[in-house]
Amino acid sequence: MGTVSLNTPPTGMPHVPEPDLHQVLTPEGHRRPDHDLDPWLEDVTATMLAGLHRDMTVIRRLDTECTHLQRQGELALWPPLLGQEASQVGSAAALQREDYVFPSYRENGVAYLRGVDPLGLVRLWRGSTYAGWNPAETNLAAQQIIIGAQSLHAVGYAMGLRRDHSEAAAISYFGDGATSQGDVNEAMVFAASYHVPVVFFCQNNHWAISEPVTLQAKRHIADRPWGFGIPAMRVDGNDVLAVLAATRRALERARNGGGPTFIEAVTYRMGPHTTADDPTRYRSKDEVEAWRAKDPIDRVEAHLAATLTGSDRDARGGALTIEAVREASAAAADEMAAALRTGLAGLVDPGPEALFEHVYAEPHHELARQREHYRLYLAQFDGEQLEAGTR
Amino acid sequence: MGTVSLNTPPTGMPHVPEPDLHQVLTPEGHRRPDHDLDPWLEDVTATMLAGLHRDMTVIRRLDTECTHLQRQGELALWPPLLGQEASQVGSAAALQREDYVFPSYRENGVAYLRGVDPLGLVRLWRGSTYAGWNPAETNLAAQQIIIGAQSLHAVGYAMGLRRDHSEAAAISYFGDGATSQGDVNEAMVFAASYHVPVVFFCQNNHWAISEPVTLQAKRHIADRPWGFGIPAMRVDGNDVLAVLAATRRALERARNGGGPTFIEAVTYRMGPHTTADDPTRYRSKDEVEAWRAKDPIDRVEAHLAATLTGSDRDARGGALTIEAVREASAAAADEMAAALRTGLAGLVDPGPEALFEHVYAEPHHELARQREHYRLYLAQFDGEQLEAGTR
Amino acid sequence: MSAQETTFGKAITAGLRAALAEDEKVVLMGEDIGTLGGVFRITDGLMQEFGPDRVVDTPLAESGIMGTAVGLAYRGYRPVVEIQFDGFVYPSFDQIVSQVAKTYYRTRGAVPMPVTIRIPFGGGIGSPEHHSESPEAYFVHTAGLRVVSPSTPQEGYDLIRAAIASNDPVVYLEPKRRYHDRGPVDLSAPLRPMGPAAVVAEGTDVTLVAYGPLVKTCLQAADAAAADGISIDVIDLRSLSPVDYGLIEASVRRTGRLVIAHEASRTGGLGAEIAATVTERCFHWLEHAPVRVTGFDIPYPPAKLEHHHVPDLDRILDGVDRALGRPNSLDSIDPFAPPTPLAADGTERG
Amino acid sequence: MSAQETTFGKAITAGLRAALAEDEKVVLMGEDIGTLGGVFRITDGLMQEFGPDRVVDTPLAESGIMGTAVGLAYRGYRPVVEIQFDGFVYPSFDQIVSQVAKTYYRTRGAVPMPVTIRIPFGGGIGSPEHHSESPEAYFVHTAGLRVVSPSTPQEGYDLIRAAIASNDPVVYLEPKRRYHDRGPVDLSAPLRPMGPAAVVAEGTDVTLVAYGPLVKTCLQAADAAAADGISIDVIDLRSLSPVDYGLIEASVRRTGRLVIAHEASRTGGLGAEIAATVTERCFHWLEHAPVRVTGFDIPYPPAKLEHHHVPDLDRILDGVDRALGRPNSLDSIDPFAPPTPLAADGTERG
Ligand SMILES: Cc1ncc(C[n+]2csc(CCOP(=O)(O)OP(=O)(O)O)c2C)c(N)n1
Ligand SMILES: Cc1ncc(C[n+]2csc(CCOP(=O)(O)OP(=O)(O)O)c2C)c(N)n1
Ligand SMILES: [Mg+2]
Ligand SMILES: [Mg+2]
Repeated sequence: MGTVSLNTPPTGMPHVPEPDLHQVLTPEGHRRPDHDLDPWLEDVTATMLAGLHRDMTVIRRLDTECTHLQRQGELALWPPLLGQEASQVGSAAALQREDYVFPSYRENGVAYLRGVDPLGLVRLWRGSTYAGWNPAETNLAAQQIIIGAQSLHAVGYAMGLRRDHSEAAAISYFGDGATSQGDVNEAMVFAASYHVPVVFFCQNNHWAISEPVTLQAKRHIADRPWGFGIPAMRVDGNDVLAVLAATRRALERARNGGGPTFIEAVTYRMGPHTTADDPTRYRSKDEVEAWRAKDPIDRVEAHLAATLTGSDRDARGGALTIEAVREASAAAADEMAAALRTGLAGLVDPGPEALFEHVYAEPHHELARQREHYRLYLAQFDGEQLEAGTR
Repeated sequence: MGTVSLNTPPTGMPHVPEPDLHQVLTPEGHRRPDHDLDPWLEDVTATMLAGLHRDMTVIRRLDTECTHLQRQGELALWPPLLGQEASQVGSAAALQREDYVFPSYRENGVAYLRGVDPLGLVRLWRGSTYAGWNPAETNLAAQQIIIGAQSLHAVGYAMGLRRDHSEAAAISYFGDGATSQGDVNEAMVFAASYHVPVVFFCQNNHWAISEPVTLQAKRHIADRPWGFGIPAMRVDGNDVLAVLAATRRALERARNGGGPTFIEAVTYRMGPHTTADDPTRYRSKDEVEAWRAKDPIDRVEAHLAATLTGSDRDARGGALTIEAVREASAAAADEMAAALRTGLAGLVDPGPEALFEHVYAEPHHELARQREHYRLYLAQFDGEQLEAGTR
Repeated sequence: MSAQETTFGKAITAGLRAALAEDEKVVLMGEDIGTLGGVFRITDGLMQEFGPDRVVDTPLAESGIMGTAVGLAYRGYRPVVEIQFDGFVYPSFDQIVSQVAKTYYRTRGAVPMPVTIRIPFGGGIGSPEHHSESPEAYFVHTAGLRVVSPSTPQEGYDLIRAAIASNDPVVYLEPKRRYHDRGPVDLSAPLRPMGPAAVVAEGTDVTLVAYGPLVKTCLQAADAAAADGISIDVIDLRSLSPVDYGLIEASVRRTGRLVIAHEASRTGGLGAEIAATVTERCFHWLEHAPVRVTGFDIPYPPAKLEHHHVPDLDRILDGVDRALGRPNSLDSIDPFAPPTPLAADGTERG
Repeated sequence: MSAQETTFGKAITAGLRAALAEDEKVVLMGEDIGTLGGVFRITDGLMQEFGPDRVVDTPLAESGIMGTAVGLAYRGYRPVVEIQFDGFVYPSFDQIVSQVAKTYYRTRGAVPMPVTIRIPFGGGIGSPEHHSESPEAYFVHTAGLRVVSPSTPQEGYDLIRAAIASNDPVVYLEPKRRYHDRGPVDLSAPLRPMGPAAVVAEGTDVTLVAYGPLVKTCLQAADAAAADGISIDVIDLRSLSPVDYGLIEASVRRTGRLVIAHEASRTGGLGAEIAATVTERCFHWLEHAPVRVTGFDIPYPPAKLEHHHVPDLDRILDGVDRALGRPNSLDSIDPFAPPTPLAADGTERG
């Protein structure tokens, strides 16, 4: 079926100005004024930019390392976030400790910034556990694989925040494809209805596995929330400052009783959907190359290179030059990678007891029986054993 | 939780003009010009208005009769459509035979206009059958009780229409509450993505059982489709001409490859949700009275009374006076009601064979076995029997 | 013990009220549960008493309700969700199966899901389609959930409190056609565990297992059978997952015969599980194969036909007769006739 | 008969291709099935061959896919829906249970629902959460649906064609970890019915019933057992709903012993139904209670643990030993020990 262009709205369609793509840092690293976002960037210093550069660099390394580890058979699978570093770092940098994050499977960069040990990610993606981190410690919910489901969890959490008169906010991450799911739309209905402090953070990376965003949405994704009564903003997702500012603004609205906000971060998945995917089957090299020119790290570097005055100082009082920034970021990435590799050697696969643990919070006699039978079964062999338990 | 007014859109919310409430006939019966709708009403004559009056009158009588029949124990339940006659008649009158209708449980007026025998409705609502009519004969799908599910069916049907290069359209009816369901939102995603000939006809009757529409939607319902890439229109649902025109326009767009359209018909459920409901528990008399003043039949009558010239003729060439219109409508209603009452006496409850029929289209040995066992079981008693079957 | 006579429905209301009063983290959510008090009035008055922050009318979207309940549980709340009718639970099935049931496991115990899912279930009230279903087998098969169903006002009160107090998610199935039944309820009863089944009529010839709406029918059957000299041990499961097999086994070891009754369709119903498990554990005691008396493998039929589908006293007694080898409806079927596998061409030789 | 060697996955592709070629009303829909050819490449090349009108990439919404499939069926189409992985079927559960399964009944036969729902299912491939589930019991319990699962490339080809040709809705479960298995496939085979099960290894001591991915494991078990002098009759169900009980009964009457294996959780799984039904129909022939070898009652575990959960050759043989009363893992459990009902206070005396 061919499709008719929806660019010219048919009669009866209210003529709504398309939300601008908010951009603060151009791909060339120029700072552009943005009426809506500038107020949220007044505290930006070179040091802060250097910090964002470092975080993006570390996360890119984490991503690359894990992609390698998968190729080496250490991980079962990895969903690369290459290209989306600005979206993840910019948004996560805006969050407070008490804010609560509901991620999908691709927010491994966000997870890192929430304090998750990269080894936790490794354990998760090698299939040792579903719990790559402890949500109670990180205020980061378990990763969500069911597309869109977490958007409702964030809204429910935010309902609780509102009841508790908390100043925290909830944020839900999901992709462009997820916007087609009923759950994401219901999440907007509930969020608007209860006017709760939640941020919907959609990384429109242009693809849902092999499906282009145009199959999911005939208008910009950021056009949709308005009809639910939710303000939305479309930002350059490869611009870490724009993302930071938009997220700060949304969080501030949430904290001040302003209700939900939707952010569409327009970015691009540079890698495959997961290490099991072959993107050459569905998209052109040219498209990928065009996006490479909009690299989120490069533009921060370009910006810093052009603006560092020589008098800027890093946190330790050293001279903040572009070389120093690059070096510091690379060093941080090396450090993370080294720790990761070291830790890897010490990882132990879980034993069979983990099978039966935490299925129920309270005693369950039938499951205890199955566990006991399996213990007896395993006891016949030499290998793995299951301890005799009270239940 | 209190709610913050969303009337003033927060920053970041695109400023969209609220869709007007399109109205062609005022509650007082005055004809108002409407730039968008007038082109679709050029063929309206007094005779046609008399016909719409008759249809609304008959349907109101059908509704009243069935409400009575429920009170008398003849029906198990009935969902009154009182107050929504213009929405149902205006939209159904715009449809062609080959268009396909996907209704909810409340479109009993639409069903009547699709040629469904009122006795079919009675059989359905007394619990004799789930099949109040044959969809293959009426181009009316089975009634849908699962809120919103039928919206997807209409889109799927329209996908088929488009494939078949048919000039027909599909139309889905649902309520204001249904717009909160994931399915209705997914239906908009699919409809927009495939650009199919479907009309979403939402009767916003202000209530979903006890829940006001404001709990479901913080903006007008007609504001939502736009963000999905679907043009929408908000019409006075108690104005049969406005509804007729809007539906014609939407159908025409569908037939001409213009894709989906959404219509919000703003109306009011004057009666209880169903005969099992007690609306005094959740809404005020004043609210109901205010809507009574907007009665859909009254305004057509007022309009006809004011505009009939004395020279108008009815279909048989008789003088078309307001009294004649009233009488003809009442007579048609009486006729329908009499047939209904007569037919009622002849209704026979289904026998147990209906239990096992049409579960599967093809032989099913295990169900055949259950049927046979039940036949043997029943054979022990004097009463109902199940015939021995080949399967 | 200060039992007072009340209806089943009101007993559940009282349990909800007690839970709301005892723990401010308890929040009720659902369609029409606030102002209206629910279509069955089970939450009647609770919004007025505890405020709209505790008893929350939700938008019309079951997945939304269940998903936000998960989020509330993440925040430390104990949501009690009402699904208006059994047939409307399916839009939330994904959130139940993939989130409510699995989050505790997924987080290795860091995030409990004390979500209670109240579902009025079962038939017999002359309702339209989707209003009379018995979906329990879906939940019983879902690891991570507990499933309970009360059969008396007192159980209604006890089990709802226990369900809400449990740190596990619990599907609480309310036998809607018993809402108006009356019985004594001790509101000061201590919190009782959900697990144990109960022998509600003692007997020696056959064990009859049921839950929820059919317990009453089974008790009537036991009475009727007693007049015929047949002594039935009636067990009320209360907990459908896990099942208190010990109690059933103890009974079957005495009677040697087991009948299980439920309204849900037969194939893959809870009766199959109980029959299979009891056969495994009591094979040497069984004098007859466990007998199932259930709804047919059909969609729930229109109201005028439901009396055929829902097991009644006579069908249960017929099942008892089969278990006992007494004259019964299937006597004309020769159990020793050769089986009839389907022919390779799919035709049924039978 | 011109059988050619091919993989299980490619055999299904061939079946889809044949169905697309034979009937222009056949339409394939799903996520990533077009340009990409599906994440398992089962629809590889079909969009190119039949066009994007016949092989349709859909938005990412399973309820939307299933609901529009229902609408297409209303229009006379025969939609074949791909659910990308087992764990993603639940968002469409409502449309499956309330619409796909019930529309034919609801309309008293006026509107057939020839919808085929393809679901790659089961574990064993080291996948993340939600990618290894065995949801068949939910569908088997749902009246109005048929459920099939092939175990060989030929069955893959035959059953997909039969499923699409059927005027009933069919859930077609693809044992994803067998996609790369090879076997002969006769592409010119006539359309065969879905119903009949098959004896895939003949034996006399015990009947072993399986379906889908575990059939191969059971055949290996039969081989291994043969070395021990145990002769196993292995039955491949093919159709999970309805089950060809005649074939199982005929076998059990010979062997007197039944083992059922599946990956799905035990409680409420298909094994329970088969155990219960066979016990009802073959009580006098059974020498031992039917034995179930299944996944545990836990959410599907992380990949590093799945080898414990998914029944393997050893666990199946242990089940066979139990059925035969040979030395087995549960020997230390005294079957005559008194049962332990839960105490009224919920504590487990056991
Ligand atoms: C309910 C559900 N359906 C299908 C899938 C399979 N799946 C995993 S990721 C994915 C695409 C998601 O696209 P998007 O939302 O854009 O996020 P991205 O992967 O681009 O970050 C799909 C279809 C799933 N995980 N869950
Ligand atoms: C999935 C589902 N959830 C709940 C219900 C119960 N229910 C029946 S009608 C109704 C309200 C529907 O409101 P609306 O969509 O506005 O339609 P109206 O009844 O006003 O015509 C509800 C909640 C249902 N039928 N289906
Ligand atoms: Mg994406
Ligand atoms: Mg309404």
